[in-house]
Amino acid sequence: MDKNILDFEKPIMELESKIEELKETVSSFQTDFSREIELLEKKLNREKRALYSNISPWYKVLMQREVQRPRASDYINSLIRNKTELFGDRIYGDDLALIAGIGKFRNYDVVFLGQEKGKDTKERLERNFGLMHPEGYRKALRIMKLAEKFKKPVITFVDTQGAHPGVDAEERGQAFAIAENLAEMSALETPIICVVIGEGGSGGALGIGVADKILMLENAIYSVCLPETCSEILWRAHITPPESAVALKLTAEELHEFGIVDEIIKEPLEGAHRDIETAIQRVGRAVKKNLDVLVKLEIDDLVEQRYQKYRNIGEFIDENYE
Amino acid sequence: MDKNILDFEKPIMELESKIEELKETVSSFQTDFSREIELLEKKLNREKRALYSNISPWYKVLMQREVQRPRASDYINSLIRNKTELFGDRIYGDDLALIAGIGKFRNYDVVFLGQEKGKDTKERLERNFGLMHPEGYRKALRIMKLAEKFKKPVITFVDTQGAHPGVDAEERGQAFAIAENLAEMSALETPIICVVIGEGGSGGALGIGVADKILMLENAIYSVCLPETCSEILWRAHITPPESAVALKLTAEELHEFGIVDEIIKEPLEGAHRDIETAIQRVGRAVKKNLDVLVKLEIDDLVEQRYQKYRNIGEFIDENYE
Amino acid sequence: MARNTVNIEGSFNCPECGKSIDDEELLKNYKVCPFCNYHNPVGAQERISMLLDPGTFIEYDPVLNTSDPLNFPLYKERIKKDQKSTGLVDAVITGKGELNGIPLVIGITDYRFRMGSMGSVLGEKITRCMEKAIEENLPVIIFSSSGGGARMQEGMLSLMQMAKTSASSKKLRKARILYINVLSFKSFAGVMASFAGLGHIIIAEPGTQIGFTGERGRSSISQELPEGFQTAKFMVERGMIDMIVERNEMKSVLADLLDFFS
Amino acid sequence: MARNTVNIEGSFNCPECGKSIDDEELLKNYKVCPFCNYHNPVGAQERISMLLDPGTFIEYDPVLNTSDPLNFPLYKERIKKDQKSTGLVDAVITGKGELNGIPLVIGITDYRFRMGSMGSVLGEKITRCMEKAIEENLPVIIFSSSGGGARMQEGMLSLMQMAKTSASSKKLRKARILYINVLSFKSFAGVMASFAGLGHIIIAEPGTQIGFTGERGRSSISQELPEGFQTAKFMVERGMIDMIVERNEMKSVLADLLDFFS
Ligand SMILES: [Zn+2]
Ligand SMILES: [Zn+2]
Repeated sequence: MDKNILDFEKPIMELESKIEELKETVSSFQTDFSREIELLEKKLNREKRALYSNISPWYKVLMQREVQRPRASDYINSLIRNKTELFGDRIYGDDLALIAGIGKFRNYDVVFLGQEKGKDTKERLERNFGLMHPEGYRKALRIMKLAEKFKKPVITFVDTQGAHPGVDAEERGQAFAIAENLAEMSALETPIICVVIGEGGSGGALGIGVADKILMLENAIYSVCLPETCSEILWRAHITPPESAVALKLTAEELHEFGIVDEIIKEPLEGAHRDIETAIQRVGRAVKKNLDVLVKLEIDDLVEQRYQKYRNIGEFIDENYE
Repeated sequence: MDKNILDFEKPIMELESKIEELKETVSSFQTDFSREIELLEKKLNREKRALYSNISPWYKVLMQREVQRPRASDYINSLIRNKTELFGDRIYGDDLALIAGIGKFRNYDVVFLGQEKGKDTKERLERNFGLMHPEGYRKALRIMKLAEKFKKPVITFVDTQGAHPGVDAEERGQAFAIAENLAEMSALETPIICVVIGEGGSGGALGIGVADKILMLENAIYSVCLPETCSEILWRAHITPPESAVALKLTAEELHEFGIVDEIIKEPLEGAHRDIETAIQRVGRAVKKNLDVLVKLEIDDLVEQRYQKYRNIGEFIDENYE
Repeated sequence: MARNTVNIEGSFNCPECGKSIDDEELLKNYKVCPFCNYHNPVGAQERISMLLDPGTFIEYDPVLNTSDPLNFPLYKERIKKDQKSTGLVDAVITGKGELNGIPLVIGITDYRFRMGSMGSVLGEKITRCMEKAIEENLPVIIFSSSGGGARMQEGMLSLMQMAKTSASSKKLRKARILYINVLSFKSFAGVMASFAGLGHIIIAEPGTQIGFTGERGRSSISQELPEGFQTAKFMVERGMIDMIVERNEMKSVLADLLDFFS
Repeated sequence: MARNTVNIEGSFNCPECGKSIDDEELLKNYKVCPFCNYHNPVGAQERISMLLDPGTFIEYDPVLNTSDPLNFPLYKERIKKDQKSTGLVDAVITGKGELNGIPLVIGITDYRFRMGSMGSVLGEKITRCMEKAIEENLPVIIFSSSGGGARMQEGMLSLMQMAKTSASSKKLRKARILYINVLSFKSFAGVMASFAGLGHIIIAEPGTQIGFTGERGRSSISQELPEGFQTAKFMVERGMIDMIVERNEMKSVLADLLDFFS
């Protein structure tokens, strides 16, 4: 678990282990220390709550990258029963950066899509670290069209630094593939729920992220660009990546305030990766709750509401009206 | 023009040139030979009509391959005004074996597609001898979908030995690309006219050949496979390619009798390549005549008629009904 | 490639690994070699008994027969020979049946009959069964074992069956009727480039060879072939096939799909 | 790469061939170098005067301005600077006008203003003009000169403009309204991967650079670049662009297209 600890947690982790050591030490005494230990643990928990409810944007970024967070496959494997994975775009190739398929979620037949970064080095390479190629976006679209045809809701799990930036992706029309997905998802005649579970990175994330409801894990991030890229562009202003992470407003809370994220899913106290099962069940409950509402809508209303949702995102000064 | 002469024409060509020589020779005489020459020429023409209206299937095959026939580009350049060529499948590549675009045909705005073998060695290589790759079929489909959306009729010119048989075409799903075209063309909500102008070869030709009306030049051929391939398969029966060409029933007349070809376009006496302008104008007239009828149909009726047209092709014994 | 089916008395030699397998055991194992997992080709009738609930199959158009419309050299003789050796009238069986209690329309092309190639009879039967499926609102599963494409001996009538069966496949799509293709052993050319390539879901059995141009057609173009060229695995990687399913899991996977898309 | 536009008094040095060109002559030649055919970038206002019939243009939403919703470091200052140097309020002009007498809705993104990147204002104006086009049943032409994609300084609000403008592009498609994209100079990232890549017809001017990932993003992955990578010609060969049109023929080609699809 060591490599799963981020800098900001180190003091509290140390305190926790000191209290553990203390407990062990005092257990050999006749005197009862339980009251004192209890007080200490209460204090520890208060500190923890304060700490973990105020993780800086930059540490949230690092948490998605440096820590063994639950990935799309964890959510899919746990939440979807009778799962059948489907492969390929029927045009050029299959893209393992995207897991796609059909199965049962609670009482629903659903189509699922998930960007998968991979768990170990071998899988990360196979899955290209979750960076999708054009064939991945086209595979997603093919399978979403199947969902539309057979009126099955779509659940997507977003977790990618962005679309693959290589020469081959350019040659096969990365921009055009993403654009098509945005257009088609905006009018897909079936409910779509998107869950941002880790790192939502730019157009590459958005390529499977247009939805009726966007749910986001408390510590997940979603950004127009990497904080490092932002700092690079603003280098003359001497703005560091942690400062960029603040400036970009990439946390679930900020995005909820902007009306971009519809619902924040609380993580377990120390983060989804410290209690994966709880995190997954919370995601499951949030998805179900939203799905229960969406499936009751007339398709035309659903699609029009989705259009209006995006139509209304944006902030500007219109002097004609002010 | 020499290389444009096929074996079967040699005797008549020789006779014709002998008569020409004779005419020159007698012109130096005082005696009037015009009556005799006229009789000779009449005889020659009668022989020609007999010969050219009975070209063997195999010579028709050779005529499409060994002779400078007018190609798709000739028909398109001559019949379509205000032409704008469109490129690409928006997915993988552009395929120069297929010319595609929009323009004016008579009083119609039309979308055109033509398999182009190329005129000289350089162009033939560029155009891959008219053998299309999957991206060519997908380009055709993209542009036909545009025709459907904007309710423009589609005219296709078929002239290919078949789909490209290479490894790269297999890798990008040649079979799947052709199948999609067949399915989508069968239900495309706009009139489609297909003109078989040269060599219609197997599924590769059919990939742009599903239409409301199939017109076919008198000497063009359309075959399920190359006669050579047929002979190879039947080698134990000692059947030569010329015999296979007979057995396969690949001529316009035979296909008209089977109800596959809707209309035969008469070629100039010695073939389209001996009077290209006339051939093109006849194709133009035939296309216009059919288009005039098709555009008057309700789209639903048009599509249902197209379905029934193909639905009814096939001959078999159904003992339940006989 | 191996065209063997079980017909040697008592035991069978796997064409892939060469090992000898008891006939009965081979059949119990869905004709899959227990040593090397080689999926032996399966006849149409065998496929029905492996897949459908016993006693539920009702065949469509069992007597549709070729009229040899081109009067093609040797065609009649070869048809008769294949009819005799397979017990089929042509290279496809179609009909209605139930799979785990779910009613469906099924079609199966058979490699043993003219390499599973498509002439007027095969095209007509596929189209008819799809039209029936639309009428009765039933899902359609078509198994293809077709090394041959459009059947040469019926000339352009065969080629046009590609358009005809693709048109009825498109009708299925428009009617939102589930259409599943299962490719087994071989699926090439005119069959692959029409109805067999148009399913909402396309499944292949392990080792199936899939493509447009078969060995014969390719010979004209000399090219180095990539590893595993035209195998099911290759085609999944190239994005053309949804998944590979082992024969002994086929029934349960199909049942799941039928259940999901119903 | 050259960002030059005509602003040096009297004459101009071509950034491609280095030759000196008289300002007036350059303008008469649509800012295309007469020596090497280099297509200099064109400002939004210039594009309108090159393309539309004089006096027909009516601008939509001319005063829509950014509110700096993230209160982003240096953003306000840079916006003011670009506003001053370009005379624009943001990186796009939209409006209604006529081309050879054909009424249409037009939008033009301008590279000089924050590299033509898309924030809330650009996204809102594109979407509004598309919605107007649907209301009035007019065709839409959007010119994109956007090296920047989603504008970083408006964070996720910018990214969501990709979804918003793609959604209104899809509305155009559903309404069967002709939508043409013209890519000029540069078209990358969030602009290219949304409304600029969704036209029924996509045209590029010669030499335009087109792609998703620009030079900066690519630097992380070291790869040999193919010849002509991300140029208009390259993208036509890769099947992404319908055609390349010289700037001096742009008006007549667009007129033909508007005529054909009307
Ligand atoms: Zn074996
Ligand atoms: Zn120059």
